[in-house]
Amino acid sequence: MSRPELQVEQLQAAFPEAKAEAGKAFGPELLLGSVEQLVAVCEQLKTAQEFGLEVLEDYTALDTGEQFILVLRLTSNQIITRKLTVKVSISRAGAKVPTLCPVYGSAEWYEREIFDMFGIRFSGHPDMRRILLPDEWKGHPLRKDYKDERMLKRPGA
Amino acid sequence: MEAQSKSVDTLSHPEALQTDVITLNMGPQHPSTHGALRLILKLDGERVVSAQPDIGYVHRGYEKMAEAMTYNQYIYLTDRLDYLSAIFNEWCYCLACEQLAGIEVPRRAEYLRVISGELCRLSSHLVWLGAMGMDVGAFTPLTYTFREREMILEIFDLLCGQRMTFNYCRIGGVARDLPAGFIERVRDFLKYFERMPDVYDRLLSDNAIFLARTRGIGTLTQELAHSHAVTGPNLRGSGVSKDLRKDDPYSVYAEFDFKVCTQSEGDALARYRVRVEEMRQSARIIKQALDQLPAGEITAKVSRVFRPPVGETYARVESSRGIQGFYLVSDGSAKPARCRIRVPSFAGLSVMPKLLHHVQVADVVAIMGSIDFIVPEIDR
Amino acid sequence: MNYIYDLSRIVQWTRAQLHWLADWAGTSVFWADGLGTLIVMFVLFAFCASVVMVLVYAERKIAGHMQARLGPMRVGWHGVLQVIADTIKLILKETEIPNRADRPLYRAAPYVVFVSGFLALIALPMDKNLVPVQLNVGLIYMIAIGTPGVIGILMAGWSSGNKYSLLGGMRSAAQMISYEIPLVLSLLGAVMLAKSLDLHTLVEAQKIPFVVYQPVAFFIFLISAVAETNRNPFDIPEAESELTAGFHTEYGGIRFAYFFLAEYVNMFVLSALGATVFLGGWQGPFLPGWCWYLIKTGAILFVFIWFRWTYPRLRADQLMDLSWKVLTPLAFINILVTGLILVLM
Amino acid sequence: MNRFFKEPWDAVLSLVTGLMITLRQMFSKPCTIQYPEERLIWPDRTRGRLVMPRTEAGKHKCTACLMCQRNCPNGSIEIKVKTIAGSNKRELDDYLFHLDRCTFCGICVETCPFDALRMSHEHEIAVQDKARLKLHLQTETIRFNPAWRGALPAKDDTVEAQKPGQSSEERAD
Repeated sequence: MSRPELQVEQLQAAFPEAKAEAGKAFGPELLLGSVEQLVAVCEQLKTAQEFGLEVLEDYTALDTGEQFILVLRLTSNQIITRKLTVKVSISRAGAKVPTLCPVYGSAEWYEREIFDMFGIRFSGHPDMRRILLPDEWKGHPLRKDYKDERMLKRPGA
Repeated sequence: MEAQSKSVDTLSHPEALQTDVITLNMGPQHPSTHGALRLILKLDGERVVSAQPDIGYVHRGYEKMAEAMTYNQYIYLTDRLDYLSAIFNEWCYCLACEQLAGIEVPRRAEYLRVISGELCRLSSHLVWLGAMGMDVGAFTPLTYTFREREMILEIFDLLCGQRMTFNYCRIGGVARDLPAGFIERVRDFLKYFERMPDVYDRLLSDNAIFLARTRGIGTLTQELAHSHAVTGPNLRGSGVSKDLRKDDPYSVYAEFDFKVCTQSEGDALARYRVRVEEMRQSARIIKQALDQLPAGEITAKVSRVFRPPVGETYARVESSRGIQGFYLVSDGSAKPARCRIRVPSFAGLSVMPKLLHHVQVADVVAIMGSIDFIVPEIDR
Repeated sequence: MNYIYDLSRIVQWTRAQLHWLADWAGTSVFWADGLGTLIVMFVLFAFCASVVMVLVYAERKIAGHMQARLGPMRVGWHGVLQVIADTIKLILKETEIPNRADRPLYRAAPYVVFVSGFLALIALPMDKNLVPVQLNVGLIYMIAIGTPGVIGILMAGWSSGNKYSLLGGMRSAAQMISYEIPLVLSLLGAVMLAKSLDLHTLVEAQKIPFVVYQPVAFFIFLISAVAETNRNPFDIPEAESELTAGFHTEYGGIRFAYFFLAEYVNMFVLSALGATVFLGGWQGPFLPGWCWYLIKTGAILFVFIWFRWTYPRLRADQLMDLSWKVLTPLAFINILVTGLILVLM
Repeated sequence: MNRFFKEPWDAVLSLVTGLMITLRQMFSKPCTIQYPEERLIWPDRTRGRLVMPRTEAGKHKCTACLMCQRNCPNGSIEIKVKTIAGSNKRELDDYLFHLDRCTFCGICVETCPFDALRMSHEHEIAVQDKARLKLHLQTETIRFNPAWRGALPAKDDTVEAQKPGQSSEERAD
């Protein structure tokens, strides 16, 4: 049951085109070179016996100002302590990301949320609509350049 | 009563009856949508052809708000994510902050967090149990569970001055030490509570009607659970023994003796049983924590203006609904650059269309009740 | 002996007075009886309304205490006037009709439901000499007159123009039709014992209440009666957690009050029928007959209320299964066994 | 056989057990508290609305350091400061508390370095006019009730400071 944790070397060997690091936050980190690899890498991480990461626990994005970073947290329900963070940078200007829906069921809503909050579109997604905000909402709030005059102004701040 | 009905197969041969599918808009205001969830049901008579949840009615933009608030200010907001088990949100958020800055939390503070956390789990499960009874049409369990929950809320009032929105955890510890008389109060409550799960069992879970309503309904297979990242009691109801308290022990959970409850069936009844058993285990943990409570400080030395170093972290706790996660990115300032909240109900609800396929209208509410989602947490 | 408590004497007296009046006025007895009937109807309506008030109050109080609450406490001593306050509120409320409603049907539905329950009341023997209308097929009349109620519910469900109501109405129709059958079959056992369909004769035949001879039939009757009155655990037509309020989702004000009234009148009628057929009606020692009648009816009503505040709700298909696969065959077996015993003895 | 006799029998039995539970509850004591007449006793730490306790002479401890205003997550505190003529000293001019924004988190009390704020036990604060939710704590006539004690920053009601190694059992007594 308690097979060893994922090793950085093991990951590096399996995915030579990506960069594996010993991450601090959540298991090792796998930095993908390009977003096109995402689906194939995830497919392998999910199905390959030595990884067995069949749960996409969290999938979100990050706006650094220059680019977006997609952050995936993969875990396993069989080897429970096993975890992995996958990151991939994409350009801020209208990057298209392949959808992960065929690999992970939970990706469907996560991707809708990312689209809602960051405006990143996922190609091949079955239902690419806003999920939390109303359909007629302007802008994508979690982008750093998002402005809304209704946001609370604190006195003195 | 046990027998499942074999309906005429009108779904595959609709032309035989000349029937039409009707769209039923369930919610956002409906007695059993547990907040403001909207379900768009397509019905063929009493049978659900498709169900599409529509969320976002309680969206408050918490992830965005974090970017405008200091780390300390944000703690109180996390209470309002999953208001039924608020302490887990605070706890998880503080854990993330502590991981960011590398703060060691004093043992007494960890114990206080565990005690309040498990009390919270109890109260959350109690609300759920009552609501589940309500969903299948029994009114009385609700009032019984609320009576017990009220006692827990009073204990929280004693501890941190609020009944539901505690604002109790702090970065590096907890806000306040135990008040006088707290330990006896909790012990009294636990003594009283000991026999209550049996009462619920006799009133509800052994009841033939309840069994008929929940057994074999909304079966969540393991594959589905993995694929949709279902966590917590729902996952354990499908036979996966995954509990962060046991498997990835954070805080001081490694020091307690408790069982991870699982059921293999994966139906509404299994999820129900898991939660009732979890209540017993939570009571056990609280008892041990009270016995082993160490003395000492309740907060680590943290400067008033919390400025973590540049970096990022992802902290997880096992909340009463599953894995709660906070992803914090720090740019070195006093405000987080990004605060991502991973909530268990979000993934838990995304599996609903699959569970609600071809069930009856009456089962829709039973399944929704058994999944135990909470809408403000989903919408954030 | 119980001269003062014997209500039947009041009836006889009134009747005599009416006849004397007719005599005096020189008209035929027909008019006197007609006037008598009107008075009886009026008294019955008053009786009906007061029974419902007591029932609603009792239900709320019992429910409250069963749920570790107090129930109504504010209006009057321990909330006894709560029902009156609610009634006034309901009467004063604006009655709205949804835009998409089928107006005539929508308006008529509550009264159809109420009238069918109310009319059943007149055949019940409340005391030895206190029977509003004594019919020699009283039992059949009771069953038959209660049936149009389902049409009213169906009307309400259809005409509201609301999908929840529609579902509730359909469920109700299916449920009530299914449960009529075990209900009637369960009563047949008692009829075979008494060899009469006249409720009065049925009661007089019970030196020992029929529930002793017919426990299974009584059990079936109890369950079917709960289902007939659409009460928990068989309240699928109004299933709050699924259909918000089922067939009366769109109703408010006085029309809702009539649905409410009808529900409780139906409950009372079926309990009274059970008390009459199985528990020996007005027969009993010491107390006057109508007291026994009310006590026995009250006992069954308490069971109804007790069920409601204890059990979860069955699903529609499970409900049908229970009726067709369990209760109906059981009732047939009961009739067969009763018949065999009667023939052999 | 099992299916026709045992299972229905068990079902009926389970239903009767349920009935017994509600019946027993019916004759036990209800847990209702009839609110306006009967009230719960609030624990010391209960956080009601913010007040500024003052002495008999009407003096408060606020030095207008703006800590509470800065730390309030909702911006429900607005402080106006004036400088005393002739000196460089700052003094409180107006302490505006927006009750409609307050979430009773108690951070203001916690961060106040001068113990000038308290959260009272006053919780019946509904009003019919929104303007009445703007409170000027400094000029407010409500006297702080010492019986409230409120959510205090002081550790007055906590368990006595424990020495390490002392078991919880001893402390509990």
